[in-house]
Amino acid sequence: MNEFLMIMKSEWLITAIIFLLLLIKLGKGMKNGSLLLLVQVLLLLNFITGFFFNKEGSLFDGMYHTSSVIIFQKNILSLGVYLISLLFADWLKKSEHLPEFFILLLSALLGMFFMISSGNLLMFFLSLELATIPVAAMANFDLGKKISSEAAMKMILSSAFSSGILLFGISLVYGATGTISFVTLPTQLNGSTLQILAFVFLFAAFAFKLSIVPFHLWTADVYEGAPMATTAFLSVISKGSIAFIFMSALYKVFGSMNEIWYNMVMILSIATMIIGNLFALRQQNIKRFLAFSSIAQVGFILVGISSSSTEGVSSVVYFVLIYVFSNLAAFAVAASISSQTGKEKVDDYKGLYKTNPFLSWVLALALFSLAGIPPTAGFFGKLFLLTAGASKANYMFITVAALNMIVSLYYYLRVIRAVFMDKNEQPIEKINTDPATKLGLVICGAGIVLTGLLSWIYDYIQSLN
Amino acid sequence: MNLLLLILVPLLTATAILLMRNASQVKWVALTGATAQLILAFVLFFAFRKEQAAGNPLQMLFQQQYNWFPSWHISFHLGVDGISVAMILLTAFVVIAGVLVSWNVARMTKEFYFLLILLSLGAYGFFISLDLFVLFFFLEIAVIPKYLLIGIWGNGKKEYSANKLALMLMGGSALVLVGLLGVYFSTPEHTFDLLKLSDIQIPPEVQKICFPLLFVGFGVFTAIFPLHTWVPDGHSSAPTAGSMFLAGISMKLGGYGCLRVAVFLMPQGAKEYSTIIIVLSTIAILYGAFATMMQKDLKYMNAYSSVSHCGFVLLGIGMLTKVSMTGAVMQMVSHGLMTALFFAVIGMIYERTHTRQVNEMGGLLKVMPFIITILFIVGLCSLGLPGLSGFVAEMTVFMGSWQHPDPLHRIATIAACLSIVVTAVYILRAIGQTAMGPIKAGYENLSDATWNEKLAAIILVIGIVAIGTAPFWLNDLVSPASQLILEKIQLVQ
Amino acid sequence: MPNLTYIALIPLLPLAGFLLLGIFGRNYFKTTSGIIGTTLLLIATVLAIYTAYGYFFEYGKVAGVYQKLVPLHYTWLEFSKGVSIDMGIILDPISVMMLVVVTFVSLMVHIYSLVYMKGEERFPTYYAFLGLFTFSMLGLVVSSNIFQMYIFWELVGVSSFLLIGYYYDRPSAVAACKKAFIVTRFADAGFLIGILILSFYSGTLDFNTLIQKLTSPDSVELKNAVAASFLGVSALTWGLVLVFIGGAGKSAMFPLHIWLPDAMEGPTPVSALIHAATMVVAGVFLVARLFPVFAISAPEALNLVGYVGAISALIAAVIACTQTDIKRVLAYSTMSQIGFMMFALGVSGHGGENGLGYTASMFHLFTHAMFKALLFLGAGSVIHFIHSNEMKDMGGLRKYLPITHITFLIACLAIAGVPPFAGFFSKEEILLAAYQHNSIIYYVALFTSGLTAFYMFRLYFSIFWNKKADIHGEHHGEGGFALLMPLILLAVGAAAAGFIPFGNFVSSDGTKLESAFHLQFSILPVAIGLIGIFTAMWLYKKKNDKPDKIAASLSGLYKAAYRKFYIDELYTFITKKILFNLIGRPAAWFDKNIVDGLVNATGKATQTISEKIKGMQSGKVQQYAIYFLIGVIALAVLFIYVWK
Amino acid sequence: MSGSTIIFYLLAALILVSGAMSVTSRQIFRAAIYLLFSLIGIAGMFFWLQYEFIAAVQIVVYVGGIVVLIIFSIFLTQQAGEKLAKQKLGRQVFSALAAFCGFALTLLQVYQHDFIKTTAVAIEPTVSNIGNQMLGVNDNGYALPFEVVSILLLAAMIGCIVIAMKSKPEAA
Amino acid sequence: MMEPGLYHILFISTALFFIGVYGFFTRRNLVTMLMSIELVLNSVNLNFIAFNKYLWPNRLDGVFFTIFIIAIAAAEAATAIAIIINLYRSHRSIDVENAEEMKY
Repeated sequence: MNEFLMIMKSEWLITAIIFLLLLIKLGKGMKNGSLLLLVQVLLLLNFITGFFFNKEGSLFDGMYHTSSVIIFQKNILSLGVYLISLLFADWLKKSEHLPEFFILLLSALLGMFFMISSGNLLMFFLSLELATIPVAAMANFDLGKKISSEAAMKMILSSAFSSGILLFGISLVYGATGTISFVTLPTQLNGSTLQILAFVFLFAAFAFKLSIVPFHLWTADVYEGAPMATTAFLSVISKGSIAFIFMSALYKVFGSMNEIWYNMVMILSIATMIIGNLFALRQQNIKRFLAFSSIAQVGFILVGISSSSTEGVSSVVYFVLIYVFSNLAAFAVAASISSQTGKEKVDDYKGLYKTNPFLSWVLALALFSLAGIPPTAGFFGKLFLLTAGASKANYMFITVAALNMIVSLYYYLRVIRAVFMDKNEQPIEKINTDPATKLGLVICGAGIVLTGLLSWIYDYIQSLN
Repeated sequence: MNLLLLILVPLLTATAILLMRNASQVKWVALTGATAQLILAFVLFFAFRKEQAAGNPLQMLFQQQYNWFPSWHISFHLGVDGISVAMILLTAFVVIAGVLVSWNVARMTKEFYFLLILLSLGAYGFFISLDLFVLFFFLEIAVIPKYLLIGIWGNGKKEYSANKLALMLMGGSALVLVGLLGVYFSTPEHTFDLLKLSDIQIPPEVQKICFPLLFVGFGVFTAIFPLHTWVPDGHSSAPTAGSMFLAGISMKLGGYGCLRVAVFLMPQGAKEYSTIIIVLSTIAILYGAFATMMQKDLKYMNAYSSVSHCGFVLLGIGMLTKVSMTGAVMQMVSHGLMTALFFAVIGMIYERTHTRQVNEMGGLLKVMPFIITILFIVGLCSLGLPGLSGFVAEMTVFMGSWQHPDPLHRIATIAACLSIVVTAVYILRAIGQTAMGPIKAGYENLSDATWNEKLAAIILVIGIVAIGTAPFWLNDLVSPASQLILEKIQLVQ
Repeated sequence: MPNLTYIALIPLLPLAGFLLLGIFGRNYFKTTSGIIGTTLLLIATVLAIYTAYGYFFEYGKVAGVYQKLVPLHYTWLEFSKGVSIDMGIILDPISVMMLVVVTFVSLMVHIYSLVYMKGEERFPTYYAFLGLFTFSMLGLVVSSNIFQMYIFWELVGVSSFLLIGYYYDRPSAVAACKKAFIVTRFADAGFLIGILILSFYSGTLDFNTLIQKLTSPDSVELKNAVAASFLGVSALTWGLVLVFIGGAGKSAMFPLHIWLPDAMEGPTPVSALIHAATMVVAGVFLVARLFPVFAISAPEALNLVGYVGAISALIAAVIACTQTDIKRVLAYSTMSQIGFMMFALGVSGHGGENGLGYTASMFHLFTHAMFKALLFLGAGSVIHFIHSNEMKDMGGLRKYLPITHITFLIACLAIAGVPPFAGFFSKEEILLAAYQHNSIIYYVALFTSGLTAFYMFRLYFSIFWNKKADIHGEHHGEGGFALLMPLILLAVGAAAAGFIPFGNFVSSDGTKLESAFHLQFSILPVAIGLIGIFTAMWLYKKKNDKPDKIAASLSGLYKAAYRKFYIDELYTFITKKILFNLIGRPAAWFDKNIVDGLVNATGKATQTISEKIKGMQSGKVQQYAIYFLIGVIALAVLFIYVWK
Repeated sequence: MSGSTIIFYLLAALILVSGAMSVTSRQIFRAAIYLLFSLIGIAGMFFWLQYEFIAAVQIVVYVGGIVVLIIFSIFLTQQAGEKLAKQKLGRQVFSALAAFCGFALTLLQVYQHDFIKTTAVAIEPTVSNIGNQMLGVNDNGYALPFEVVSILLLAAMIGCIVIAMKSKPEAA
Repeated sequence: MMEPGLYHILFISTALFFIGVYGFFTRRNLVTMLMSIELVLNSVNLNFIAFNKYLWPNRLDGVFFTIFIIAIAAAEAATAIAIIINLYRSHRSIDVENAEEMKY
């Protein structure tokens, strides 16, 4: 029994928090402020505990397994959730359904934990749904807003559709191999065309969740409509977890079909980077802008994934870690501004530096990191992804990726330009950021700078493999 | 001599600047930092000479190596040879001059100086790193400060220029990146270490792909034709110190990279592509010169002339002889100092006349003798007057280039020689119209340089004259290094 | 050989003057700068004369041959082994002679300027520039290395530029200084390429080694240099021709002479120093320096030198006859005289009696420095008095300016070749050399020397005789001692320098050249000279309309000559139409529209594509699903059927 | 042709026809009813395959739960008798084409594939077998997915409550 | 007519799957789209059971998958309907073509 507790420690903790919140909700409830503080403390504790008493192993006949990499991945996700609780404090405090929000969010997180720990297709599917359905509900949390429910609708319908595709694929896999376990599956894969077809179905479902072109179309709309905290969760935590499981599924389960999926990943990666960038170029809404930019980022993650090496794993994990800091910071700044002024357009940001230097610097740091400019960590993240991807000596692929960095730089600079250079008669007034948000931004800023420069972080990740 | 100091000093300066409360504190901190840089650079210079005199046979001196991302075989490996020392000296000169010239920046002073110092940090790091990854890291660090400097403190169509600059430079560095990755994976042990790589023969087929990537990538920084178009716009929109840094330091990153990374690591590729390099650089030299002739804006003029002058750098590198490569490095140093000074002077003039159009000026010698004297000096340096640095560098390039007897090299050299005439035409035109002739109405009461401007100009002039009158020290510094590069090239047959 | 390092002081003293006055002059030596400069130069002059004495009479000669001594020499910039730019001092007859000439004339000009330039606002600057020029010129003449010479060559050019543009607020001066610089620069590019060629084949930049390698018949270097050819001409010849182009530029040889007349925009003493006595003979000096190579290894190049010299001499003389600005007349006369020196070299051989032309050329250089400086200073004195350069404003000045008048007359006689003035002796030798070697050149030269006498005396009579000038307002007298002393000293030189036994000291191979005086030969030139003088006297001594009539009758030629044979227009055409309009403008246009346009177009195209494909993101969730399915099908088909 | 075969084809026809009707009918209630028939057909198919437990679950959850839910939601959102809006013809054709291509491709692959069979002893899908496994934690135990699903259902419930609960009479 | 077997069932399920997909593509009413999804999920169920029955009867993987799919379908449907109702409140319409405020 002790083993159950230890190996599934992270899941237990999350479950415990969920139930605690549920109790509070069912009881007389608490004021939003103190409840939020409680949640923040709990999440921080959760994050910190993630580094201790870890035990590797597998349970339930291999349905659940964990390893040091997986534990670290979970820690990244915990960190992200903790940061979300800090960064979006302003919006959260105003929310009527704060406990529900966190219950859903943590359920989704739990789903992600199970997902990256899953050892068979059933567990994978279930936890994927657990990680999706609550988020769809969370997307609707701006209850009065039309676009919020539109976003939720788009998300739930298209993810249901993608689930259908996924399931059909799984059923074909099951039929062709007779197993759904990740351990035995690889031995049964022989590259027959039906298996390829089934694989494509599965791949498409992953691609849908990761917003890979052409399965990405829901992303921008959902990001734009959903409340900022949900969007941030979706774009960072959700993406990260999917990337992890996607990678390990490709490597471990479909390792024998490497040649096929390498090409698939390459084509889609190029398409994703290009399309993501081209759309990001013309966005005015900051959330939509970040959505497309995150699509382009996924293209880069794919470059790393394509390497199918331990370097690939570490660089993807590393990149996601950096991405957590950078993207959350960007969203948080946008959220602070949006929740106090309602402004979400890039043009509204003109002259922001005059009135809000702190927010501007954090935003700039985050965007530079997303663009891969040193000394921010994004530079290292992107570079390692490319380096991992380059190990196949596919120059064309790497060149396209590298050139896409320029396009992406262009639109990141567009925001930078608005913030720092453009003149504005009526800039956004001084924003009063919540202390928690400030703390979160500082953590993100430090993370953005230090994750790269302190090389032991990467080495630690690498050593986990 | 601990090379880390070269990174730490700017870093500390930058941090200190962020902590300062008001503009004047910021300025003085920046000046102190810049002075410290200059002192450090000189200490390094003398320490290096001492080692050299003692007969230290190592290619790279003062090496230091720290672990950094060991899983990628990346290490923070520092070291200098003569070329780096020369570039570091150049950087230190330009930085202090840039700091002095910007004394009057009123808007967002703290940020301005912070970015300036950050830029210098990137440059130093670039010049001392012996690990390609670290080198690339510093190369990119230097891009964004430029963007912000132009975009925030610039004038004219600054946003456009800043964007263009950042994108083109990033484009260049993207190519560099791909090239570096190719190099990285071409060797069995996967290393970014420059010295290790130079011991290993990089396979010819890799060189064939990676050399052009690296050379063009770095070439963008140093305005290789036809990827030079960021230069005119970028320089002309930048604030004075920005232009100085841009032309004085940033463009040198490219030349240094071409030499240190592309040619040094891939001699075979260099040989294969030398013809193209020569053709392109010759075009750049002449074309830049002729384009300069038609400019009416002083900054555009200097920017285009930079294209032409940097063509000499690439020509020198492309010729692949010891002398020509030495000349290329000298040209980098010389052009760095000279063009920084030129921009400084243009800035001073602009601050007073509020125009940069040559035909709107005239007879300024009367009211600002000091500034115009400097303008004369720098103009003469630009057109290659002996006794000033430009001459030495250009002549070394010519001498080196002439060593190939085949027609292409000959023609290229002759064409390059002829460019000195065109240079004379445009420089004299500029000087004639701005400084000489009857004074234009409204300019009678303009003031001459202030102490900081004078100091800045004098520092750079000292550099220019020192190289011009005593080139041997620079030559002694650079030539052994280029000899080593040449030996690598000669190994390839 | 005694310790001769002190010779370095000769150029360095003026340099010190330049630095001192250039940096501090404006603030600290506003009035005393002239004295400082002059004093420094005086010391240099004394040193130069001392050196000359020592060289010619004490240690220079070994076994009857003047040696090339290199008392000072250090490596300045080493390119590769053997090829390096050295800074050194070479002592041989011509350099020692030039040391004396340059310091002496320069000293005269310094002294003269004390009065002439007094009260100028930029007085210290003026002296600083003079110092710079003197330094550069001295450095040039003592260069032991061809690249060193090139360096000082350029410095000379720039100091000339600075001095011509001294009156920077006059647009004409600005134009003139630019023109001078650019034209000579163009020639210098040739010089530079020539240096590259020579150094490539000889493997050295050192004059002595270079000459030795390229003249000894069995040297590999020479064989290579002759064997390599381009357009049917050997590389060596090309090299020398290119070097000569450099010399021709500085020495204002046709067709690179156009800058010289305009250069008269500078202060008159400057014209005396630079554009008469010293800088403009640098080309001659350069050819003389490389003379053995020219004469022994590339006679074609030397022939070219001869013809260019002769043509220049003739054309300049013709033009000089028509000019009305006295300084311009003198400028053309300078050009013409340098043409003499040049073709004298061109008709010379190397060694022994053959080297007569060489000696003659150097001799003429020497004497010309005296009388031409004198002429300019005299002209300056006149201009100083009358405040005009135009002949029509002058006349009958002999009463007002007696000493100027006398000295000017001496100079005119000297240049006209009237015995026993200096010019007679040197010109005589030149004509003799030409007569012996090339009859075409000889007759051209003969005719030209007649013209010389004519236009000089046209000048003389127009200034000092003719009508009475309209003198009004306040005119100070002839100036003080400082103004007159140089005139007198130079007059003495112009009168007596001819008696120096020049062949004893300067010859092509260092041995003594017995220059026999051929009385019967000199009759013809002197006679022609006298005819010229008397024609001028007839036409210009009294005010009359004969000159105009003659001009009218020769209208075509006269006009062409007056307009300097339209060479200026040709140059304008080349620069404006070809350089600017045909190359510069298209280059700039190309850059702006094509190269930059492409870069911008890339950006635009990206934007356009981005706009075009926006329909993909239609906002309709069903459409998204359709794309989804299509993606799946496409991938499946691709990987099942196409990309196996 | 045995009776079981006939039943099979009847069931197949029921599933496909009512499925097709349910996606094309312009009467939303009818569509829901067709859906119901189709689902019942599938339950019948499970019966036919002798997976009675699954068939039961199918009927209970789908027929008793989901379809009812759908009908309720139709009540909430639809005016009675209103015909459904028609999709654009282009979209219809295009969708049909895409769906058909997918169908053809899948079917082709499925028919080309030689499915292998296990030779091991079959486990009867009895209620007790299923129940034991469902709550087992060791070999072939499905306790963990069970827990996951329960959390999912809990979360979905909370989500639904928050979203669908009419908190304030907010006008849209 | 042949004896019905695995391939027959697979035909039915595949056909049902794409019928559902077609419905999802063409139905404008959100509830009917949801219904199409149910068809899709059911076709998958059929697949699983068929495979389990005909090919891999040694384990009950297919059966369990089906059970869980049913459960998931319920949760998904519930959430979707909640969202649709919410959307209906704000839009006064559940026509999918009207819910396209966010695009490009």
